[in-house]
Amino acid sequence: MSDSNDFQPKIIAYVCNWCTYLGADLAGTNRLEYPASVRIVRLPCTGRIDFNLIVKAFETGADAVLVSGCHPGDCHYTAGNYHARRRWMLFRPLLEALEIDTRRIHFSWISAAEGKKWQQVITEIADKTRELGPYSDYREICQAESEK
Amino acid sequence: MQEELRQTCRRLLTDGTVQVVIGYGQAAADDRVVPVFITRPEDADQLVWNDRCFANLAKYLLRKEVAALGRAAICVKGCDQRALLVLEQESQIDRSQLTVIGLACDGVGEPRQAKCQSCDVHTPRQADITVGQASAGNPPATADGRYAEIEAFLKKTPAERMAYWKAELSRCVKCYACRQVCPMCYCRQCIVDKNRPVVISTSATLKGNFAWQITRAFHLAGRCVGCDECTRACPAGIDLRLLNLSLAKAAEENFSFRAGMDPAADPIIGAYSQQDHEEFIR
Amino acid sequence: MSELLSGTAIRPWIERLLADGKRVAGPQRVHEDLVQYAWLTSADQLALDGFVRPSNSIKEVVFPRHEQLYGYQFKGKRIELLPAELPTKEQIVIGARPCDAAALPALDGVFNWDTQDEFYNRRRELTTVVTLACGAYDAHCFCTSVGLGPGDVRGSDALLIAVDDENYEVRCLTDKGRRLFAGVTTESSAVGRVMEGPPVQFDLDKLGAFLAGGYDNPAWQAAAMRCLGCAACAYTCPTCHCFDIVDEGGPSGGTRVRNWDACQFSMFTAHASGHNPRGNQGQRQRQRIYHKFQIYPEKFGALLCTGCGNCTRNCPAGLGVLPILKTIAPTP
Amino acid sequence: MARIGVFICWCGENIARNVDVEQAAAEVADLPGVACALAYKYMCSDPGQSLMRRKIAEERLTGVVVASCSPHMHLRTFRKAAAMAGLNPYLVEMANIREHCSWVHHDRSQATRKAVELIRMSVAKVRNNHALQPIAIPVTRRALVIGGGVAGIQAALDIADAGYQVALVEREPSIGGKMAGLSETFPTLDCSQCILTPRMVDVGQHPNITLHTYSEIEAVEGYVGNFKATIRKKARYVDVAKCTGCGQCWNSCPSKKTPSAFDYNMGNRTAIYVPFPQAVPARPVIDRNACLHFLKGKCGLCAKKCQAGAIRFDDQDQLVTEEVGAIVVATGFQLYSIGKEQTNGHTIGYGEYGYGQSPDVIDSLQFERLVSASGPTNGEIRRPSDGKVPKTVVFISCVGSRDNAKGISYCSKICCMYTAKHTMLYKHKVHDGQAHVFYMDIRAGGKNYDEFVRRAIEQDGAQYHRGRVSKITQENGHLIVRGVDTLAGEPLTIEADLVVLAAAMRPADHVEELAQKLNVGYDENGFLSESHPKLRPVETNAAGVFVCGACQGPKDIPESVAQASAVAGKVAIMFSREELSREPEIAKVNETNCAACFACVRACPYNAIERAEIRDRKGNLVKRTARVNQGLCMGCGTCVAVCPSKSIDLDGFSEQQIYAMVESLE
Repeated sequence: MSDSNDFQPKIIAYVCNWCTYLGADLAGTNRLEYPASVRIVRLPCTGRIDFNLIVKAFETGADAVLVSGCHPGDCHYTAGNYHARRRWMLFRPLLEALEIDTRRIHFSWISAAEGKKWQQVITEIADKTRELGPYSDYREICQAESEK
Repeated sequence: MQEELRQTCRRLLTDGTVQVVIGYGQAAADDRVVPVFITRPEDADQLVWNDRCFANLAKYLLRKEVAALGRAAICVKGCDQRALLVLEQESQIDRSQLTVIGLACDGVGEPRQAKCQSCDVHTPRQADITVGQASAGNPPATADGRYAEIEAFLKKTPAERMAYWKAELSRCVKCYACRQVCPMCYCRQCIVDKNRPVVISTSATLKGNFAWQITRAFHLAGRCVGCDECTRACPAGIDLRLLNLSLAKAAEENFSFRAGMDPAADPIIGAYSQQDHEEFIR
Repeated sequence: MSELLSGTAIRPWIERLLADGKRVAGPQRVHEDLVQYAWLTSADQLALDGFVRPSNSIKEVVFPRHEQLYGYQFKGKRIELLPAELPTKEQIVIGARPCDAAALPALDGVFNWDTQDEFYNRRRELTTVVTLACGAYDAHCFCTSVGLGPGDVRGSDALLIAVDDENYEVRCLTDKGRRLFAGVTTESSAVGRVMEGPPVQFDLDKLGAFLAGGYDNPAWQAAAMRCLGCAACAYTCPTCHCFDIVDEGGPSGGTRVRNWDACQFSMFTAHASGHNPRGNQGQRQRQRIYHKFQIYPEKFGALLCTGCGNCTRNCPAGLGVLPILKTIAPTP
Repeated sequence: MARIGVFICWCGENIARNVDVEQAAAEVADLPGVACALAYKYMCSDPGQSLMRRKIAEERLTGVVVASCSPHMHLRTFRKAAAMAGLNPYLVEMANIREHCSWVHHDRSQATRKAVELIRMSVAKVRNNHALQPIAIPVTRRALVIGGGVAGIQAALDIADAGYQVALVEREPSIGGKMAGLSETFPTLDCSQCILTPRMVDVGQHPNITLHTYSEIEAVEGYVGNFKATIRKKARYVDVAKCTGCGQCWNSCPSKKTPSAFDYNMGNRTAIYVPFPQAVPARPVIDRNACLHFLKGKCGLCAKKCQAGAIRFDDQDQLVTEEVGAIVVATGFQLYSIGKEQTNGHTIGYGEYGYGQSPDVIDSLQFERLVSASGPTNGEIRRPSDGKVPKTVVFISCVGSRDNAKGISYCSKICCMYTAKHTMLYKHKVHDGQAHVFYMDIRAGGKNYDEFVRRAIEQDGAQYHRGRVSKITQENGHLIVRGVDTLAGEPLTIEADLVVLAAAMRPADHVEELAQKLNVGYDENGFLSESHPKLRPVETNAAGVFVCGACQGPKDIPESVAQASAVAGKVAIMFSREELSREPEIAKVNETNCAACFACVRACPYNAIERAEIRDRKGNLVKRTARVNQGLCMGCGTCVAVCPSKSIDLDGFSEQQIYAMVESLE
């Protein structure tokens, strides 16, 4: 990990089943290569994605988290992404107050047709996170215990 | 004003309007003012009103031991009343079964508590009975100064902020006083008490404390009325108000919404607008 | 003749202890109006006067709020246990209050009556407690009502008594204490004087009588009405010692830990079935008082309360042992 | 103890090229709960599936992970295969190691490592899966169609012809809707009534259709398959069962001066009336506000004339209920009311065109009546003010449409076509007349549509001017139309005898109230929202409620009819079984823990969560709780995210499952 060039950031992507998951499928069908360190967790809808999942991702050692779903107006369930968007509008200021690194939390709308965008977004997140380095602040938080 | 309060409550108990008055009384053992539950007219003289009446008594409406006392009247300051409105919107209280005694308030604490500095509800709104008159009156609602502390805090460097929260939250022992005093924390089983799955570590480690305080604060998004009881109750002196302010500020800036202010305003969580901004989303 | 610890010697002495790799805890001013016991990283952090007592207790030194008991890992079809390391660092508490120190002998009983708790015992062995006799008390203090006082030495390895604004008389009480102060003190003729404690505020005999027949007394619910069911009392109490054991980890393994727990939580006694034998706050407050003043004394022959008053001091509703006992067992 | 079988697919070389499948199998074989892990060339092939079935039996598997392609490709396949082997299909999960791994990561060691982690996540998930059973909901095989215009008629007839009962509700005294008042229809110029009225008669006579005219929806309860609609049948003062429709009553009625709504106030009718001669049912109603019996307490001539004794002055509104399994909304449209303040407050406009001030400025539906053979002028084009045949007629399109400033941003879609039609009909009747059209753009997409517009211009000589009209004034019995021809770049003034305004199309009055009763969404213009614009164009988010025709958005007759038939197809599919079978991966409330804050009720996009009460045997309220209606929940999980205590959870994507997945990544 000390050699920053070798650093493969761990990225956890919470994606909706109907748009972004299919967008990632399309990236596969089109053989669009991107960093292998992303792990997709498939959920029905961005509306299902709770902020606790973001916290849990960092607790399990994620260096960056992506939440991605259908573009506004395209939600398979009509409005789940709108609900999600509103929650993130409120969640981000809280994270800023707590100095949880919002540069490591990404939101995107990626449709089933946007395999290319999926590739770009993941590549950019990986690049940016590599620049930021491992999320050592949160790892310290997670490892801090009462001393022996 | 205290005498007026006592008379009012005596009358409510005598004529059977209510079976219990939830109010403030003088502690027997020390100089503190504590919640009291007056059930007999002759005990109405135990009620006090002064600037040490910190507690937001709204929480007691949700406790089954208090509910068992029967139909209630509750003494509220302006800030506490906002909690009643949210509780009503969230179906937790039946306002028609409750007598609300609004206590005009110039602020509590010596020096005044932080929340009192930007108070615009000195006279409680939507009270059934209002006792006293606030010398300050209700100034026009403006956001000026309401979020001064969080704005100042956000001016610190990221490293300073991280260091601050690490130090503060390392003292949290997870006594859950913040949760137990909060009128908005009424879940029958708090998420932190659930173990399938363990969403939040129950350990009072930094990891568990961050997860807990993020959760507690965010569950109050668009709901916290800023009574600051969590901050007052924290035995570790953690300024939880800062977190609540960050969310209240976001709610007001994005949605012109302040919890518990406008009975006609729809709650902002569990709702959306197609126009919600999304410059942070790619 | 007495041993004297001069004000100017305290800081260098603590710095030396820290430099030797010892863990030193003592009262620290966290905020303007908040003093807590905490691990010191520098001698400057120590606060010895200007307050009545810290808002927490020293029990965390021997019974941390969170402790790993052992790790486990799923290896194929087997489960591998990974024992936790026992603590090794010597630790010193400086400036403990007598009501904190006196809690340690009480805890010793609990952690040793059936199994010997190796984590607790190891920490206890490693700990030297230097108590500072109280220079002030407040309305919440009631040590004298439970048989203690501002200069009590129970649980202490050494007692400091202020001689003047700067200097302390040191009374070493145990070998640990003597070892700690060897070469640190000077001989002096100055003698510290322990102040008088607060007046006695409730009657233990009356309390005993009440407890004997008062289990179903409605006074419990009346007293507990304002209790909100948090653990501010228990977690800042020097003697409360309940804990919960939980597994933390994922599908591949994790850690079994013990965390503080408290009888005022409604979940504390909730059964999986949904039944709760202590279904209301009155029953929970009653439990706390019975435990401290009847159940524990019957088993261990001493009270499980040192009169520190932290429960009331930290209670958001101003409840705690003293307000309850003043109601049910007032002094004549 | 879980016994999970992991089946890793080579997908030929598709996966095996970049993922070392054998190594992956060896690594995951050791995961807790995994009973067997093996790799196979093509898991989706018959031998692959039978391998899985055999292993389920041999190894007594309690769960299966297939690591292969996207679940969108083959999850159904593998779940079906597991079911054949006796394993509940919802105990099968997939790890997508093709689209999300081997196809996008070319470093073999990295891809293999990722594949192992993806499988580990799926194993962690499936260990927490539960066996689920499809949800069965009984269906009342009877449909309610709201609105008796051409869309409602088509939907009702198609559903009825499929063999199911239909209740058709129309608020006017007759079905027929807007189409019944049209003259001829584009692009074929066939007579509107000639094609519509036989369909109306079919409705009236169809054994499977119950007709409720002069009726409105009062309330709707229930959910998909099980609705109960309360219908207010307004008092007609005529006993429909006794009435023979002979016409004696309306022919003898002395009150003859009420403007006819059917003719858009271009003609008059009697107080007891049928809106138009071909009305279905051909039974009159009495207009209380015009009837001398009601106004003055005398007259009663109709009652005297009626040999059937069908006049009932004491008639009252009646409430009837219809129990139905599906509801079709076909409430149609109305025109933008020009020059008046609009119902949504901010849309106001076009006062400068003098509509409502000059009788010779009319809207397009009025013009339809003017050219209709059954209209007030019997089809002769005579202008309302003086009955003269207009020699110059100006048609203005986009009156209201495509003008944000006037409150409507959308294109009303049909105006270009009917305006072209109007110019043709005019020219066919007034050979020496000249039609002028002011337009913004000509939108004539559709079979034979552009040809139709060309015909209006080229054969029938309509003059098209690209530009807007700024003002219309009256001078010497003429209308002075001032506009601009932007193609010529010049202002243009036309002295006209008649002006026809192609007013924008808006949803019918009170459709929002109806939508709220039905829990159907609508947009800012009041058009009802379909569930998905492409894939579920006639469904709504209220399961079992469908939309067709102009209530969903501006559309012409062919589109409305096509949509209506599509709805009928959807309803027939629903009614083809006695029970609806729904996916069981839906939300579930822990009613003991629910704090009844009802945030989920607010958030649910499908109104699938209701406020419920738990009562003891004596009927005392124990507690309140949210409760999921299994007939409505679509499984999005938005409720889970807003529930602070997670007292609501989503089967198939439960908290336990998702956290196990994330934690497996530690």
